[in-house]
Amino acid sequence: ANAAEGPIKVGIATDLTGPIAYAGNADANVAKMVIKEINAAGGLLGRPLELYIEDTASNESVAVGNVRKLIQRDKVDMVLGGITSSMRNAIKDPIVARGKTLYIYPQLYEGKECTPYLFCTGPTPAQQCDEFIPWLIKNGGKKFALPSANYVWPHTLNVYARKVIESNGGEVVFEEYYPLDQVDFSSTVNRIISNKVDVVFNTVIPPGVGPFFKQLYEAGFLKSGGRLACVYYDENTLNINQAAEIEGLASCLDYFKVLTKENPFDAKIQAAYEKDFPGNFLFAAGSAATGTYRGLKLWEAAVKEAGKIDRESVAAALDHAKIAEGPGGPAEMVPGKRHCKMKMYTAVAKGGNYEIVARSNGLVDPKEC
Amino acid sequence: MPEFLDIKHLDAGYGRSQVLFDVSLGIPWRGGVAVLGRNGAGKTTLMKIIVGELPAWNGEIGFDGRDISRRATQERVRAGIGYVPQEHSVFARLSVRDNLAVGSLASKKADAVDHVLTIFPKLGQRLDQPAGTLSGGERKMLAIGRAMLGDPKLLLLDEPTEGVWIGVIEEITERLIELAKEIAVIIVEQHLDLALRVADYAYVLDRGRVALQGEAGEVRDNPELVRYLAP
Amino acid sequence: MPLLEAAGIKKVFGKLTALDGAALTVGENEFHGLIGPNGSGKSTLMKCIAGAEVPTQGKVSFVNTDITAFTPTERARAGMSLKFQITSVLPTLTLYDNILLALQAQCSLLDLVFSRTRGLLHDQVMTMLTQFRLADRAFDAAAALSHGQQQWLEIAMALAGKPKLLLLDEPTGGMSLEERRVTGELLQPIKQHCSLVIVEHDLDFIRDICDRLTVLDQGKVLASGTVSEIQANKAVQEIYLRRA
Amino acid sequence: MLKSMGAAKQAVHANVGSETDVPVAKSTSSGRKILPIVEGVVLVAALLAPLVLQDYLTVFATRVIILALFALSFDLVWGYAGIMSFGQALFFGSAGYGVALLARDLDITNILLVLPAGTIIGLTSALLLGGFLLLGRHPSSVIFVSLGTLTGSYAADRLARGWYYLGGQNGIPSIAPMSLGGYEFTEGPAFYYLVLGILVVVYLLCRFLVRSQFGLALAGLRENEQRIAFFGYKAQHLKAIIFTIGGAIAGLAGSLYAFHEGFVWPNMVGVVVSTQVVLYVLFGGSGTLIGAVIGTVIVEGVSFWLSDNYRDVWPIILGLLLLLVILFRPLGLISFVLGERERVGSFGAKPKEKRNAAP
Amino acid sequence: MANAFVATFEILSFGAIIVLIVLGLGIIASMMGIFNFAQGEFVLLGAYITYLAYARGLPIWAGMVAAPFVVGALGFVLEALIIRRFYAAPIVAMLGTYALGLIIRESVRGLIGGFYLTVPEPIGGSIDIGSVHISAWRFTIIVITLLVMAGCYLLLSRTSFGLRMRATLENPSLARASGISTPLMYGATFAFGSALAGLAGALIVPVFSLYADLGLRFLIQGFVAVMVGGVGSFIGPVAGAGVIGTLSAALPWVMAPVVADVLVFVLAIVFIKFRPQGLIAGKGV
Ligand SMILES: Nc1ncnc2c1ncn2[C@@H]1O[C@H](COP(=O)(O)OP(=O)(O)OP(=O)(O)O)[C@@H](O)[C@H]1O
Ligand SMILES: Nc1ncnc2c1ncn2[C@@H]1O[C@H](COP(=O)(O)OP(=O)(O)OP(=O)(O)O)[C@@H](O)[C@H]1O
Ligand SMILES: [Mg+2]
Ligand SMILES: [Mg+2]
Repeated sequence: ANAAEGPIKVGIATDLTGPIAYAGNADANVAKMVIKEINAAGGLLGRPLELYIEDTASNESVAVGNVRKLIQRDKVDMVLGGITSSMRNAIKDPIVARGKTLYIYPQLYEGKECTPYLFCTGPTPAQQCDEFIPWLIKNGGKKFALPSANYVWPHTLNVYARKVIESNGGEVVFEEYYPLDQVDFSSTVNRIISNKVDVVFNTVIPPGVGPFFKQLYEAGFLKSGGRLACVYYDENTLNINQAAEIEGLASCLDYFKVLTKENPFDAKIQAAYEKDFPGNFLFAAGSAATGTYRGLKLWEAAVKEAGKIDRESVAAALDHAKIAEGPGGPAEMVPGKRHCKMKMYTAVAKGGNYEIVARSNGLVDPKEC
Repeated sequence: MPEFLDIKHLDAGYGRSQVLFDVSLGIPWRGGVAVLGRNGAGKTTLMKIIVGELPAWNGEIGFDGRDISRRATQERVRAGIGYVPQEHSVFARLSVRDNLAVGSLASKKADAVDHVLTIFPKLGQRLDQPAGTLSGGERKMLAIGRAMLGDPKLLLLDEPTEGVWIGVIEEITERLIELAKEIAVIIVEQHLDLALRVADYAYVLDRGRVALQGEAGEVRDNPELVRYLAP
Repeated sequence: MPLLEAAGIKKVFGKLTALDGAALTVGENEFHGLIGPNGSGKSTLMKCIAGAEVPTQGKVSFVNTDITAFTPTERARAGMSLKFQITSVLPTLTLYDNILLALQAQCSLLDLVFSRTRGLLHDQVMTMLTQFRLADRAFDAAAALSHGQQQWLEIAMALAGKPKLLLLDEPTGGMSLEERRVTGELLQPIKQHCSLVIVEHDLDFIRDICDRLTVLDQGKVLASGTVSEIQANKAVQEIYLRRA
Repeated sequence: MLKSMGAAKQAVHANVGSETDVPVAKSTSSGRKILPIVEGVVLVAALLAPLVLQDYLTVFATRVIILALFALSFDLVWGYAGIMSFGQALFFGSAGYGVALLARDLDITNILLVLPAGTIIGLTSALLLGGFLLLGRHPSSVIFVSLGTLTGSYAADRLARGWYYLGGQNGIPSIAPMSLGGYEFTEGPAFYYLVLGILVVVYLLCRFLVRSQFGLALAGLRENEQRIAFFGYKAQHLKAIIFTIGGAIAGLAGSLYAFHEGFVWPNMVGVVVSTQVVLYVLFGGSGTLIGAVIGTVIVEGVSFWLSDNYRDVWPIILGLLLLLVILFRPLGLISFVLGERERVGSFGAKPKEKRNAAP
Repeated sequence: MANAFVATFEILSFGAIIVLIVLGLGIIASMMGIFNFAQGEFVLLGAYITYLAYARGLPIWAGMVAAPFVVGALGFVLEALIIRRFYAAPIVAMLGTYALGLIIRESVRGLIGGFYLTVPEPIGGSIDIGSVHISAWRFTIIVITLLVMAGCYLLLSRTSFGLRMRATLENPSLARASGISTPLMYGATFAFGSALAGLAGALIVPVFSLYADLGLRFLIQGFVAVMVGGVGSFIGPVAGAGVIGTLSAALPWVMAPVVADVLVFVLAIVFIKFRPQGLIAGKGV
């Protein structure tokens, strides 16, 4: 149904309101920035890009309605968005199966999404664990605890993490799940302390994670040499606790802001973003901002290669699209897998900032589908 | 000198249905006044208007020389009006003790509660019981006691003896006769005898209008009276 | 065999023994008055009979069945009907609907769903309303009635279900002498099919309509008998002289 | 509890007392009826909608109609029987999950099987929960029932999130479309008219029910449960029955919703949707069936429009609007055109007879 | 032994937090018959005010002291403008306060950008007793909760304020007819309940950090606590909160937390089913 002439329409569906609005707004900002950049360079296939942004409001039923607006009213050529897995599940069918449109999902997630025409540009468990966990064992110890929020991402991630821990000679002391809004962790902290756990590989999410780290700190976990690890921790989440309470926390992501010091391209996009959007919504990996950037640029590359904008051709090109520069480095799609190879970094919190302590040798394989 | 309570040309009602039509009455500084009438005549409505629970549509209400028709209920009460409603006349979930305490919030006399308990000894045995579980008669006693505690200058009683045992009615009557020597008392009552013993003057309402008025004795002997009280 | 027999009823509220072995026997088509000072336990006894209170001890039988363990609904279905001392009409419903609600209570579910009895009951509703001089307000909300008018409506509702036993707790509260007389007249005709227990403080009223009386004092039966027996009873005369 | 009963009673008095505030359209028993006119207007508008709406709006309208059906189920239970079901989503959502599982695991999508199945799931879960909450020796208070149902819905939400078979947090995506023989009901006008047809039928059934003598019994229940027990009504059974009917309708709506949206997720059984349906009904005006429908359409329509036009602040604006309506129209939008008397209605015999009979 | 001590302390401290949060909710529910769905947002506002003080460089305790007064004042105004219209209809009140809460919550979300923000505690660190560490701030919270509870109890039971309040809320027209100024009492009660929520928010924000859904998190738990304790008195909800709070902190020590979470609610509902009047039947203070 795409008009051959006129602008190419890019749809963004993300959480502009609701509990994770800080992430959704950052994603929308990134999209605005990238589209502006492409348009400034003359657009795509000689046509300008037009951006359509809709709110998914952390409410799946609102989201589906708004996504339909994108597809049926605005007739966008591609949709990028969704942050939580449940949101992706809610909107993927209206986009891909019923809407016959291309869908890019930008967030780090638990993997296993193998729907045709759905491309994932954020890190997968393999990318976040394969190199990170051996580092943790070396720099923390062998005894792991896996306290987790009770939903799909931690469950699936933990299956993978446990495998990596055990194959590297580590040991999982306990793996335990909590309601998403649990805020008192006294029994967990007690088990961690009394079992002399070395590494707390945390997948508890806000609002629980703040009180959890605080209780751990107050119980002397860090003082006695324990290591916190949390793979979604980025610059946004640093503020949940006081710096001392998470000193030494290790995270593994595709981008950290400190990279701007060493990586000119990162410095460039970070500066461009901060100039356009000086507010509170940070350009950070945990909120899918990097995945959004990467997704849009990979799609741009694919459209250029295809020379057409219909779904089949773009999907065929996107299947093996590459970009030489992106947040944290180059990225490329793994052919046939609809997932993305990228560089991964391990960083440690020191006095309220991150320091990069390790990095992958090249692009890490997502090992999906 | 104006009357103590001076009501002139009062119209009132609920929603759009008018219940009182051009009612005027004057209450002296001391003494009892009875308001009589059959069911639905508008007696309770009149009481509610005097105390301010229901706004008047038209007319004036003068009390103690001032127009109070725009004052809030609690201000009227603080200015000296005591009220015993016909229904819901006690704080059901509060204990008897607390009900009396509410009554004496404004009172200056220290032994006022004891005084009420000597009039209604039955209440003394029920002090800690929630007032909502009192028997019908006990509830009335409590309501009267509570209103008396506020040292009113004008006491409005809406059927104070409904459901009260004859022995106690006698007691109440005597107290009211005494009280009426000191303050003004308006009594709505179906016990004609009682009402007219307490009252020196009586008004009879019929469908919201004053149909008869006069000295207590005159009204009692008026052959019309029966007609106005029959359903 | 009496219609209603309540025996040895004891009801304890915390420290207070409101009923202490009270008994009440009512025969078929008998009008029975229940009198006594305030707080003597009359309302409590009525509630124990109708099922609004569960007696601490004692037994209630009705039409030869032991109904002590029955719920209020079951008692109503067995043919009992109660008017509470504190009026409790259904305020937002019209007078008509209040009565209809009482009348249709024992219709089957299907009758109700398909409104099979609506037409049949219409005349009865209007007759009741006319009898109780409420017909002109039939389509007003019950909340708009004065206290006395609500008493009338309550009596009408209690009568509506054609009970075998009608329990009236101070039905004439707030009524004038004349109004009481009319109430008495309205109650007379039901004697053919119904027994009545009535709590009243107005002795004249009681004397006019009741066959037998029971006098309660401090939770116990002081005396029980025909009206003239009671009037002659020394103990009863004494409590009438006694104050509160 | 006592307090809440008392308060409800006061509410009634207050309403009666404040009739002057509602000068609009106070219809007496002999006056013209407003309600049928409103119903007619809404029906005509609904029939014409797909002809004037763009495609995607027809799809949106379909969803709104399904939600209106759901709102109807809550209105029946709360507006007519006075049972505060703060967990109505439980029945809506379990039916949705039920049919999603049928479609996913057994490949059953035949409309003649899935809709009855959803209805029965709603009915059964309402029967179980209602049985626990409403039956028993003590009649249960409004607040107890509301918190009980809320907790039920909350617990179900937790269960759905935690249970892998149900897809956990992610729910069950990509449900196959509903079918009839070879025909597939995909979103669009056909689905719209199917749903509208179902709504009209259910609406008429409900209307029949609440205006029957059974409806009068429900009104009695709402006013004073204890009182009508003394008439000989099996009050708790009545409550359980209407609660179950409500559950069945919610189940029907839930199964339509699942197929229309193509996925189910934990919120659908949880507190969010439960609260939403209460809002629809109060906004439109509880105790009138059409109020529930109007409320749903307006709340959904307005939030759809707001989220389009005031992207960042629309929840705040929506909150303000809700507050204003609740403040100034506590009986809902319908009270702009409908008087108190007509809302409560009258259950007597035919109006004609009435007028003859009343002197 | 040390373990048992820590366990007891931690469980009690969470119980104290819940009590603190439920105090205001309970007072408004018991005394005014209104289940205030915006109560969580009053807690949030208390937390937000504390955060503001901190962000402006003021001492944190200054924010904590200001919070109850500011939130109380806001409560007073809201009562006069909005809540006052709801007394007659408790269910409408639920929805009205829900909308109010939505507005406050979303506005705060806009102001803080949807983030989780840390606020340090005025008394930080831990108290070390041998090998055992207990949180100094949680200990402070327990102490303050006890003081506030005692204060409220005295206010309600020993002064005529409590009596007037209970009389007003029980039967407003009769209260007016007894000379009590009911509008003032309503305003004062609601303000008092809001102020307590503000205080709770101020005290708990260092523990849980500031985020828009901070108050919402405790709302349903709070309602259930009020029901378990029994509506109609001051003590009832407090007792209920104690039970629910300690139970939900204690159960995860002995079973899977996910099960414990649902179990608390199921137990509560079953309890209320068989004891509808609650732990402490509503009479007295
Ligand atoms: N639920 C209750 N809790 C405690 N005491 C109660 C309860 N219900 C009744 N009582 C007490 O039991 C006694 C008997 O009450 P009951 O209502 O039966 O009296 P009664 O004979 O009907 O009096 P009246 O003529 O005044 O209506 C009273 O003293 C009353 O205070
Ligand atoms: N809340 C109300 N709304 C509408 N009409 C009402 C209301 N309350 C009373 N009325 C009507 O006003 C009229 C007067 O009622 P009122 O209560 O003053 O009568 P009353 O003289 O006190 O009667 P009673 O002796 O029965 O107590 C009655 O016709 C009644 O139906
Ligand atoms: Mg009256
Ligand atoms: Mg009695």
